Amino acid sequence: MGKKSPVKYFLIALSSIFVFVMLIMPLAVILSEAFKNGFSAYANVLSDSFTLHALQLTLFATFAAVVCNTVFGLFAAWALTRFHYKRSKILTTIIDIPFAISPVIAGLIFSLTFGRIGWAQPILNYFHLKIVFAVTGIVLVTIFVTLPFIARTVMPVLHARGTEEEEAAALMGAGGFTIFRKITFPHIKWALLYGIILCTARAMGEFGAVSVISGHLRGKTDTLPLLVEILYNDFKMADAFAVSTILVLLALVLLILKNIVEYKWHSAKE
Amino acid sequence: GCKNDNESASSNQLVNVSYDPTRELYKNYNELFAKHWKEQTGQDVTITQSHGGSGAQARSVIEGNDADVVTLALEYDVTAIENAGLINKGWQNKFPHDSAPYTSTIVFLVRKGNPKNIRDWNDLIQPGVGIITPNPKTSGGARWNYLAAWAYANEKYQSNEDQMKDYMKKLFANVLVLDSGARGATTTFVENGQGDVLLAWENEAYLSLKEHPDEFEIVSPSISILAQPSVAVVDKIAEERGTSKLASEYLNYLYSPEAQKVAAENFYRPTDENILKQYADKFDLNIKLANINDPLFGGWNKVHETHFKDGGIFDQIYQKN
Amino acid sequence: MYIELKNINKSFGTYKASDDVSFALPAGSLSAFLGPSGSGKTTILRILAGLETPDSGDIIIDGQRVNDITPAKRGIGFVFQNYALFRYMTVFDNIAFGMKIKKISADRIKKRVGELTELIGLKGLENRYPAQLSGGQKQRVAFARAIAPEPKVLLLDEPFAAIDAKIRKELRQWLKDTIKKLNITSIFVTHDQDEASEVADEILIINKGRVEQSGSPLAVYKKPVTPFVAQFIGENSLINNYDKLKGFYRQEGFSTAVIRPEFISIFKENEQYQNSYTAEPGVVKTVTFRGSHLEIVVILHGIELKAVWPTDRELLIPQEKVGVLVKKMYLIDGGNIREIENEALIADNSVII
Amino acid sequence: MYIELKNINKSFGTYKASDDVSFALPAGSLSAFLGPSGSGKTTILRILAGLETPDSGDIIIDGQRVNDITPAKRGIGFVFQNYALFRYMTVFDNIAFGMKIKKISADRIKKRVGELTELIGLKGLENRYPAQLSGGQKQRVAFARAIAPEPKVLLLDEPFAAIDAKIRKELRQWLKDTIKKLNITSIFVTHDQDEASEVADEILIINKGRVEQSGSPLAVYKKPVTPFVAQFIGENSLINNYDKLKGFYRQEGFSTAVIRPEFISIFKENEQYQNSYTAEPGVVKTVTFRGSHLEIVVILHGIELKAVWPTDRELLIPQEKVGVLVKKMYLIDGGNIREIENEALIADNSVII
Amino acid sequence: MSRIKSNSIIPGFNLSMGITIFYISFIILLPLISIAVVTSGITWQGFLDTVLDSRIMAGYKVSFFCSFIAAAVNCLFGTMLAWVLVRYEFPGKGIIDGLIELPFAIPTAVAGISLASLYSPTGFIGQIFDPFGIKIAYSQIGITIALIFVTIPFVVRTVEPVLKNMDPVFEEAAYTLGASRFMIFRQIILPELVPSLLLGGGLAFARAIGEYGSVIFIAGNMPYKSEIVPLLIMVKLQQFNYAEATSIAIIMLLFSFLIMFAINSLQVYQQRIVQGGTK
Ligand SMILES: Nc1ncnc2c1ncn2[C@@H]1O[C@H](COP(=O)(O)OP(=O)(O)OP(=O)(O)O)[C@@H](O)[C@H]1O
Ligand SMILES: Nc1ncnc2c1ncn2[C@@H]1O[C@H](COP(=O)(O)OP(=O)(O)OP(=O)(O)O)[C@@H](O)[C@H]1O
Ligand SMILES: [Mg+2]
Ligand SMILES: [Mg+2]
Ligand SMILES: O=S(=O)([O-])[O-]
Repeated sequence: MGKKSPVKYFLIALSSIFVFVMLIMPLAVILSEAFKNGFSAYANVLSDSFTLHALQLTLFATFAAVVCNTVFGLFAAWALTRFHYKRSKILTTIIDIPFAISPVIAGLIFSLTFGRIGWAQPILNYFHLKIVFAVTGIVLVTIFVTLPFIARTVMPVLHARGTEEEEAAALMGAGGFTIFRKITFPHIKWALLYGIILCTARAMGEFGAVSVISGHLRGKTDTLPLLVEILYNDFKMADAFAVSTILVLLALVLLILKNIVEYKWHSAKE
Repeated sequence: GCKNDNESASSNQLVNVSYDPTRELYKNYNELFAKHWKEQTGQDVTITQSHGGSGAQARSVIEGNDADVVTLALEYDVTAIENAGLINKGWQNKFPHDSAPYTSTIVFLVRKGNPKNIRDWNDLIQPGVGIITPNPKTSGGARWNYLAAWAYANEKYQSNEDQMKDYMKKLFANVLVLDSGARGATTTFVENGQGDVLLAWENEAYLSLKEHPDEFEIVSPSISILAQPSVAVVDKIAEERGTSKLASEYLNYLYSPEAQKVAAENFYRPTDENILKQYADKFDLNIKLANINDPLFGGWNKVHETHFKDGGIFDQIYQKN
Repeated sequence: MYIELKNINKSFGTYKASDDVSFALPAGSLSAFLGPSGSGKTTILRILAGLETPDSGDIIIDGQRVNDITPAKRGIGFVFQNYALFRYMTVFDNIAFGMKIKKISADRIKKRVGELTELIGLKGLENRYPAQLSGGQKQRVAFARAIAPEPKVLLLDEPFAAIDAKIRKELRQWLKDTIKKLNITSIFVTHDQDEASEVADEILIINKGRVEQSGSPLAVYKKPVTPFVAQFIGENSLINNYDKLKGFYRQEGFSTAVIRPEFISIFKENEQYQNSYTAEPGVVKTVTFRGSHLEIVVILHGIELKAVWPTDRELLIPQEKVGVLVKKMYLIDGGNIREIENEALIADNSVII
Repeated sequence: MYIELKNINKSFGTYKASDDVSFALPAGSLSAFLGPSGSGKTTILRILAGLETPDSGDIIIDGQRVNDITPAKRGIGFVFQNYALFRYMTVFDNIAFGMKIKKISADRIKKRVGELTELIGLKGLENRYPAQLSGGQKQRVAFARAIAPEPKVLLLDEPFAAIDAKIRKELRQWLKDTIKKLNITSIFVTHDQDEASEVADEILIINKGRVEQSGSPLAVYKKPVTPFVAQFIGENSLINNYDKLKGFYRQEGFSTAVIRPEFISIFKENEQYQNSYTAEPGVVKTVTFRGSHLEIVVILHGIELKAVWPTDRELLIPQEKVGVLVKKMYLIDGGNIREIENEALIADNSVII
Repeated sequence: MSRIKSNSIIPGFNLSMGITIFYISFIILLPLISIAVVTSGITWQGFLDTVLDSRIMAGYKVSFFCSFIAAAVNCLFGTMLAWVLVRYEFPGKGIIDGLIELPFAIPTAVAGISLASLYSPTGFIGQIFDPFGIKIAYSQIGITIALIFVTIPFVVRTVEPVLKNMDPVFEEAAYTLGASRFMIFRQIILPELVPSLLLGGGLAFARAIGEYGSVIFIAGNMPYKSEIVPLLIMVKLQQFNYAEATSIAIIMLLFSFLIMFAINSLQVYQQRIVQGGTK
């Protein structure tokens, strides 16, 4: 039915305008600010040891969060879609909480739990553990903030597919790990990758929650977004935006990756 | 050199939790101090800096950020750490000048040529003047802005509180944007072209001027306030980590002539009179400076109670009516 | 008996999906569960396989109670309704899966998969993925996968449901022959009686979670023992005023009669025939071509009755006057069923002899 | 003629889904497109409805060329294979949808929906959502929705495919009666020949995007004009060495013979029968109960032949020796078909007369 | 003890459920308890005074209003974007598609600063509106813009798969009945999208209410006019007033849950229509 029509071009135009105004222009601002002082200034900022350390920490926290949430996401998706469990709705809602919570509060609750005035402090002291205002805390809140992404992208795929293939395999005596690896995983791998990419994007960019819990120790607990803020507050606008471009660049790499993944995912479905 | 057996390896690590924007200042000072410490003890010292909003930084220390020393924007913030039991009482007297090694004051940053002809506080309440200042509730710096204006009003209206409040009301009625932090306000004024005048720390005004020399000028009002960023050793943590001596020396050395010069270079007013005089061309020494401990204010605690607490005078200004 | 279910009960919430189900099937038999949708056929199959746990009752396979034995150990092959082929595995890997789990050597697996692809007629397609197969081919792969680990029992849930009418018929015969050849005790589920009749040695009619009747297809067809079976099996005419028909009288408590098409003889008006005395005059209402025969609806005393007419005889046409002879009928009511003969016919025949 | 397609062609990429399709159907007729999966039945229906645009050819409805007219303006009602009921609308809203679009007054809509729910026997279920209906009920709602705006032509794409075997049979008859009552020119698609035979006045056999043959079900059954139709229709035995059968000789160019079950007569060994001279001795291989009759496979000169046996005669059993008489067959090859009679039988009969 | 056991033959129930519950407890529930712990340090009256304070109330209003508008705008444009991405082929489609998740990856503060500079009266976009007396940055419009930015991905990415998987046969059915494009969209497609719109819009709304970093730079933060709730929480924290801060946080959490709950309920209702009755 639908032949070419003015509606199509109108919608495409409107969408393009929206994307241009809401996404491309802010991106342009970031890039133009970053290169305000010329390319060599830009290069200087990026090669600064603190920048490199922040990049390292960001990548580490992101990696840790993605790994933990992938493992969790797979188990949760398995638990909540492969079995009829009465309280799965409640669990699903709990998994969604981090989406609904203000990042600032997210950081705060970790600080108020594991920090010096937190109720868990005596326990942590006993074991000589330091969680908040250290890399552990950063990793923890990053995990928190990005927790739902993987579970929630994998779950619909598993849900929609039903359990028959797994049952068939289990009937033949296959164990849990074999079933997952041979039967389930091939179905969800693209969804999983997509979830990982979303999780990564968000983990890299998280500012609010990490800010509360980081302590901002230069060269120790500064992530890239935090470094951006410090540079900015230090009247180094161009430097701040230069550091932001690392994140933008990482994001773009991810997004390209995502497009490839999505493409493969959908062609795999055919 | 000689090795001190009492000190563990970690004692050469120092964490200084500071506020925005002292990054350059302490970057320079830390180099200076490291050299000094090496000369003194033969040991290397590693100093880790932390920067953020003054209040948030204080909170982070209270909540578990292990700072050996804090160098914050407000005495009030340090007191909060004291109240949490991490700093011993009487820290204000541990170092000279109320434990404030350098000071600053509040000045006006106006657009080049001062088109609205803003010379003093009174010009700010003229209709059509747009003011940019951060929110005293969320920004330490903004509290100094507010208190400087209060000092001016006190002078002008001879302590008539109603008139003073009226003045403050008019002043804040002219405020266009109440950013949450000092830097946000500066961006709003400098980058986004909002308002005619930015109330700012002198050092921050200079930083802006450095970035945009041809666009702005600094106006010194007739009266302002002596902004004293406080420093203190976080006793409990320093003791735990065995850095008390190092921490003390770190702060103490801030008062040395070399360090005072570094402060001046970074647009902070040295407390050392001699050094300050050397930079007389840089800082307007004619501004009359009120002090937080003047009877008008009666110290930070009282100021907080009267002005900034929920329902205090600042809230009354914004009372909905 | 090889497979025995004893007093199996299973409820989902308040819904009783299996209601005191008991039956026994001999080794090597091929049986069908036949019943309407939602009657609980799949549930019984899944209980047998261990995919559901019964609320009470015993499942006995080869003399052993298997209730607490894991499904994989029960020696059961299961063919799922929608095949549930592993989409990301080739035909070879699908068939080999169960054997790989059993850690059978690669050589032997290869050999057996070879035999099985031969058996299912898919030699050469071992490297295809399920998406590249037609419905019938998928079905056969699912079958091969289920029998590859040499189960003692094979369960098939609506094996033909998702397949073309034409191919379905071919596949039925193939399945029957193959199962017979392999001699595996098998049960399949269907709601198509042609399918059940054609393929199974024995059918179990399931209704509302209960086994209503079991027996050979012909036996069940010829001698339904419950009202449900009488109505459910065959192309029936259901009538209430059966006493209007000559030779039949109203019987106490039986309100409905079930008449099969082959219980009715139709005669052309000018035809010479036996029992013409007993036949009544009726009118053809519709004539429908039904593949290999014609289905005739005749009206007799205002009652519509379905009958058959061969294609090779002179055609009947609508409105044509015909002689109609109802030879027998089932009377049903509540839980009872009674088969009655046309009394006039009995009298008539006895006269002649 | 009411509906005419003239030389319609339609390709998807390089695949020719409609290949020079032409046919004409009279007003008020009920026709069926019958053909294997993928033969292009749906495509023709969609072209008629205006859901696809043909690459070339004319679509004529009621004498008017409608190629450039939108579906709704063509006066066409379409019943989709899986009903395509609007999930978020009640039965009432579904049926009323087309009328609302035509801005018919609320009163009249209400009245008509009332009539239609009455017609489809779903009175009282107007406020249900599609998910709360059974397959058969959904089917009827889809039907009511399509006919609500009073279309002149009704197209139904596999209307019974997704329904239970038992209910399907009831629904067929209902649909046929209802369409006849409404007197709408209708076409439905199926790949089940029983269905086509039972419901349609006329069937069009579709194969590879072409109309192979059209005519009444009985005519097509009795006189196939292409090899495809001869094989596709009926339960056939296909054999190559047909000249082994008594009375048949190899004919130049025809390599395969198609034999229908009813072309074969089977006689019990001890039976007295006409043409016994022409019959040959065979052996029963299998006996399968097929609903109302038995299907017999007999072996004759090593050839397997399917035949039928009524349920009311004495049963045949496997291995039983029987007399087999093949009365005729179709010979096919490439594009040609030829019907040949058993010459021995002709001779035999002529002798008797 | 309630029996947590699975009847399923598929293995791994105990392991996966155990890990899920442990992880959720440790990462989500345990920290969440702190809010209650800290808030318990305040009296009930104090709690009420805090959360019902007129300035805070004004903050709720601003936050909810702007978040709602942002979510609504994103529902509109998100649906449109999803539609365009799914239904049409055009040059630059890949770029649009690729940029959708950008807001996730950019630190919110950077986003806020960039947006403020774009929409301030001297900014590239702001100057277009300034002559008409429309102030975008430093007003509720600015807040809304920032919130739109950070929540763009939610609606697009929840609606997109639904559109992609939607069977065109429904549209064809409506088309054969004479429905216009617009009617098809409104009456056939839209109801199918409602669950995902609710979910995406709800997530966007919940996220928007909590957003801090990107908003404060563009908000103006004028009391009673453009102060958002997270900022007010920061104000409380700045005064080291933890209990009052968590009191407000609790109210926000409650609202978020309410929204989630409402969405879930609506979805259950929708599901019931689609799946027929409660099973
Ligand atoms: N897991 C379950 N939870 C709740 N009810 C169920 C479940 N499985 C089956 N049922 C119900 O039990 C009854 C019997 O279901 P079952 O699947 O055994 O029927 P069936 O005879 O196989 O039907 P069909 O021919 O449609 O496949 C149905 O009413 C069904 O709704
Ligand atoms: N939109 C399309 N794009 C490409 N190929 C198509 C399209 N629609 C149909 N075809 C192809 O055209 C051929 C005929 O399809 P059609 O749907 O008409 O078959 P059918 O006879 O209705 O089959 P079935 O009985 O399976 O419904 C098939 O090979 C199909 O793959
Ligand atoms: Mg079933
Ligand atoms: Mg089709
Ligand atoms: O850094 S401030 O607290 O002064 O904004």
